[in-house]
Amino acid sequence: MALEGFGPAFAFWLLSAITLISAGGVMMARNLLHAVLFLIVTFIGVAGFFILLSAEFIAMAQVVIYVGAVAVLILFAILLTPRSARDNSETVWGAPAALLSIALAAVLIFVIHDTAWSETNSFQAPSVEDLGRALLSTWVLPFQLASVLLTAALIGAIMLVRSPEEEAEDALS
Amino acid sequence: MTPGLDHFLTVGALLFCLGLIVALSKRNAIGVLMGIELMLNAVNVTLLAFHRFTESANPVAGQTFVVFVITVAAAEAAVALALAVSFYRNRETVDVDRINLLRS
Amino acid sequence: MTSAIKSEPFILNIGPQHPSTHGVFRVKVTVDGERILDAEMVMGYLHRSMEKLAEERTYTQNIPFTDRTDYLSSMSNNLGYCLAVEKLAGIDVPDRGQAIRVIMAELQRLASHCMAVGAFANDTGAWQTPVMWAFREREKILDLFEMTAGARLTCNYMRIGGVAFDLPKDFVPMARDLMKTFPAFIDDIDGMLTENEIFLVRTRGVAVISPELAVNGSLAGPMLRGSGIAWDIRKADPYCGYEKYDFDIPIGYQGDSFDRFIVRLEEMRQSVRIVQQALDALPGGPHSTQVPLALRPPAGEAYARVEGPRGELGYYVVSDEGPSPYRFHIRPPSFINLSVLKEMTVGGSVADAIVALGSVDIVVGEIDR
Amino acid sequence: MNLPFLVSDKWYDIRDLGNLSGAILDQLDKVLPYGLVYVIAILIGFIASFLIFVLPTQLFLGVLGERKIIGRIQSRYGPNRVGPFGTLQPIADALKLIQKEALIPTAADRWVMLIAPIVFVAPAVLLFAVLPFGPNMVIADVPVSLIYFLAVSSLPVLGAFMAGWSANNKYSLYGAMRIVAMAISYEVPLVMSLLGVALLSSTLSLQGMVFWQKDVHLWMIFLQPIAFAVYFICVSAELNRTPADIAEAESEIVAGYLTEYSGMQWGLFYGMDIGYALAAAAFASTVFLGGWSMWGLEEYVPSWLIFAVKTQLFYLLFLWTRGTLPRLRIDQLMAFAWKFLLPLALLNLLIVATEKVIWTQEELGDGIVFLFAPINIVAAAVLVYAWAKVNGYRPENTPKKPRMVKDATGYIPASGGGR
Repeated sequence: MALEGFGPAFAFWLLSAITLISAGGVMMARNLLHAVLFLIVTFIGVAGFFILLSAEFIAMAQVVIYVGAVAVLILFAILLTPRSARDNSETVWGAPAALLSIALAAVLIFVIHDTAWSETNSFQAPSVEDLGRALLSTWVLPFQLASVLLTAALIGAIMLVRSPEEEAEDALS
Repeated sequence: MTPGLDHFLTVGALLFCLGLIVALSKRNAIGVLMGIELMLNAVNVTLLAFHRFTESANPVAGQTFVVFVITVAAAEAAVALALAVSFYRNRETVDVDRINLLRS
Repeated sequence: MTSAIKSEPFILNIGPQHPSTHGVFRVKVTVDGERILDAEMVMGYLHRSMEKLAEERTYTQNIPFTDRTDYLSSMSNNLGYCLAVEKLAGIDVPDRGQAIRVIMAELQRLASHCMAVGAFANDTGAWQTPVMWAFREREKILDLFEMTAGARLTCNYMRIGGVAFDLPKDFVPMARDLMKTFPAFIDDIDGMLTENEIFLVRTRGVAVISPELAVNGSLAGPMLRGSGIAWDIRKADPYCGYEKYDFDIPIGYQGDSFDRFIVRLEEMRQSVRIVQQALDALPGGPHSTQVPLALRPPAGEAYARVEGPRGELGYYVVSDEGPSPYRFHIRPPSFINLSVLKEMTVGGSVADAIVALGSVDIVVGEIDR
Repeated sequence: MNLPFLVSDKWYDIRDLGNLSGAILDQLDKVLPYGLVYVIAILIGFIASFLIFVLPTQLFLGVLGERKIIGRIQSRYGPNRVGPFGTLQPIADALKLIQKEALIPTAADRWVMLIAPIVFVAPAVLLFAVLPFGPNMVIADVPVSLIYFLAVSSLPVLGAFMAGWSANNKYSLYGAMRIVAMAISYEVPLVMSLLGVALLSSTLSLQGMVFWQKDVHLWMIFLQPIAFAVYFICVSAELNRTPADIAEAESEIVAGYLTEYSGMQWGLFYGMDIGYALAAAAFASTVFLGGWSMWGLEEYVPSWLIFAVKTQLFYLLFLWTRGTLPRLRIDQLMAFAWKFLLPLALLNLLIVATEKVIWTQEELGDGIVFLFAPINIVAAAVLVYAWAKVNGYRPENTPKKPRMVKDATGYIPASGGGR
């Protein structure tokens, strides 16, 4: 069942344009800061897609986590590296990567349009409550694993950015 | 034209390929990370598109998957940026081509 | 504040146009993130060559210059200069003149400390409220100056041999009323700031001056007393009959910004006490001795010092029997107190540097003269 | 008068803005070509929300109230020249700012600097979309409006960052760094405190929370005082209100990220600061103070009036702190967020979760909240004090009066001051 009506269609095409153009901006921007700003627009566009696909909670989580946390973290990391390290140019692998990606895109689009997907006609958008129940019953083990992963990442990140002086202090004590 | 599954999948694929170009070709470690984030987002769009448009025995599975992907992506971003900052501190560069300590 | 991330040090210009330099004064700090590695003071943006200009004018004509060095305490500056010239020429001042001088100097100290306390709170980020409250009280003191001297800021009131005019007849009751209400204002500021947890963490332990540094840096006034050194020219070398009045010297504990702040607050209370005593015992008689307009003191030199609001305010005058001083030099307390700014700021953060600068209580007109 | 979209016949009850706009749009859809009505709806919605919420609350109550009340706190009058009692002052300011040239330094990143105010302003309008002004008066009744609010309110930080970075000024960069660091740190306890609220009311919808508080006849502030305190502190930090306005600390870094802005670009930042404060106040009065409900009073008084009064009273708290408190240093603020607020928010979450389990497992009625409320208030007081002690809060160790001596005798060492 496709999305009926003018509104979703209009939103879809608008969001596609915004997302893809800003993703292109990430690729083309010479300044790393500009690339991050384009990336943020892409994140917001993807959140729009999530709303179109009737996953409001995920969309909001996308904005909170990606725009509010990950993008801000990236900005912070960029500011902590000096001005000279803020260019966003390509390595020699630019042209091969582009060729590979274009080939991959061609294959993917061919597959997408050639396959007869078994589309449903009776979609019922799950509520946040359903999602919460699923996470804490069916998927409780992955959920716990994800929380462990986050804790490990937190501690790992803190250990990584400690300065040598602090490590020396800890070794002495 | 009403958007259906094909359209969402196409957008996801294009986004993925753009992310791939960025991840493969950028000189800066943080730029590479941004490419990876783009690819993860493309995957999320695809997952939710399937969740929305296809038959499933478990109707929340698609959203659950996306939650896990976002979680892992956040953890990955934190560690990767910590690596970049830490690496810059030790080697004064974030150029991925010059991260070659293991090369003799 | 330890910096966990190594970043490139860079130079930050605090001033000459900056909200917290209290004028055109510039500190060139080298910072690593928020931590200050080095501080260099650049001054002279307000230099007006007063000491040289004074050599071309008669002794009386120089009094208005002294108004304009420390424009927040013109009475104290007038007093210091007049004392120096009187010492040089051997002129006596009548009792009433002495008492009026004491009243004016202490009122000036109150006005100046109002400004210092308010501006210091402003530097810690208390968004203008303390400064506005302090200004309200300061205006009342300036009203008294206006009715006596005709000017509010640059009073030009003291004269060699006394004061310019006698007190107007409303002055004593009005001053008495003000001194009754003034302690309530000090308590207000006390309640709002010294009991404030945020103010405490911002100022306690910030910009500590050790007693050794305070003495070696030749500091004076609240800066010196904040470090726990009991020193006050009014007690150590009394002038204008300060030995007749009963007052205490407040001293701090460890010499941080908070100690300097509470010392200033307490000095305001003591000043109120002095003014009340002086008003009660105001003698009659002439307010000034007659001094020839073209005063030619005998050859020689004289140094007189008063306890200005910012510390030891000294005037050094050399005469060659001419109508104007041969050499005229000011010992400006702000300038000398500022000399320890580097020791106060290095190692702290930018925010601490602003607090340190605010606790020095500088007046740029006096630094650059 | 019998209009199809009105729910009741009370004259003041502009019930159901959704019904009204829906009725208009239905009629328009019949005459206009296919789909055009959606574009019109977007435009009308944007303009109407700007006219209804942003302009009056912000320009008049926000800017004028801020200047008047802070003026009174500082024992001065505030604006009183333009118009009766200075009420037209915001308009005069806006006119002046529009006339001024918006300077862009040569070395600045021109486009980012131009876009930054827009990025900063746009979310402020979006925030008001999910706030319920009455039983039916909510523009978009999103089921996840709590998270929507959090998501949208994390966007202006980016605008501020862009402003600070693009100006290519060291002070601006300081402001940008500080605001980013603050946003990351304070988002965590903020979300943790709101998690407890969502847990207790078992809904993520703001409208649902108001109904929940209406049903149990108790406001959330009495049930979770810690969450309220943590929310208030975190939000004033995120909004750069005074105990935590380090990102635009006037006495330290000139104006932070706004240093190089002038004209209406600066005016947008300034005005929207107040807009965000009002939105945060509206959010707090919805979540913690019962929103439009007032123990039955909403039957007799328009609900939006109750809501507006609560919002403005909460906003008064912001003004009060702004007029009174000095500013903390950045490391102290960071330590405060991580060492003090986050553990408290987690403890609050623990208490609330326990109570929720007891409540649902034992199948107790709604009346049990009147037992929980005093327990939680006492627990909050004890926890805050105890945690402060653990963190080294020793107010008695600081002598607040100087020592007094009679004579100028030189150095007197401080004996056992305890410092």
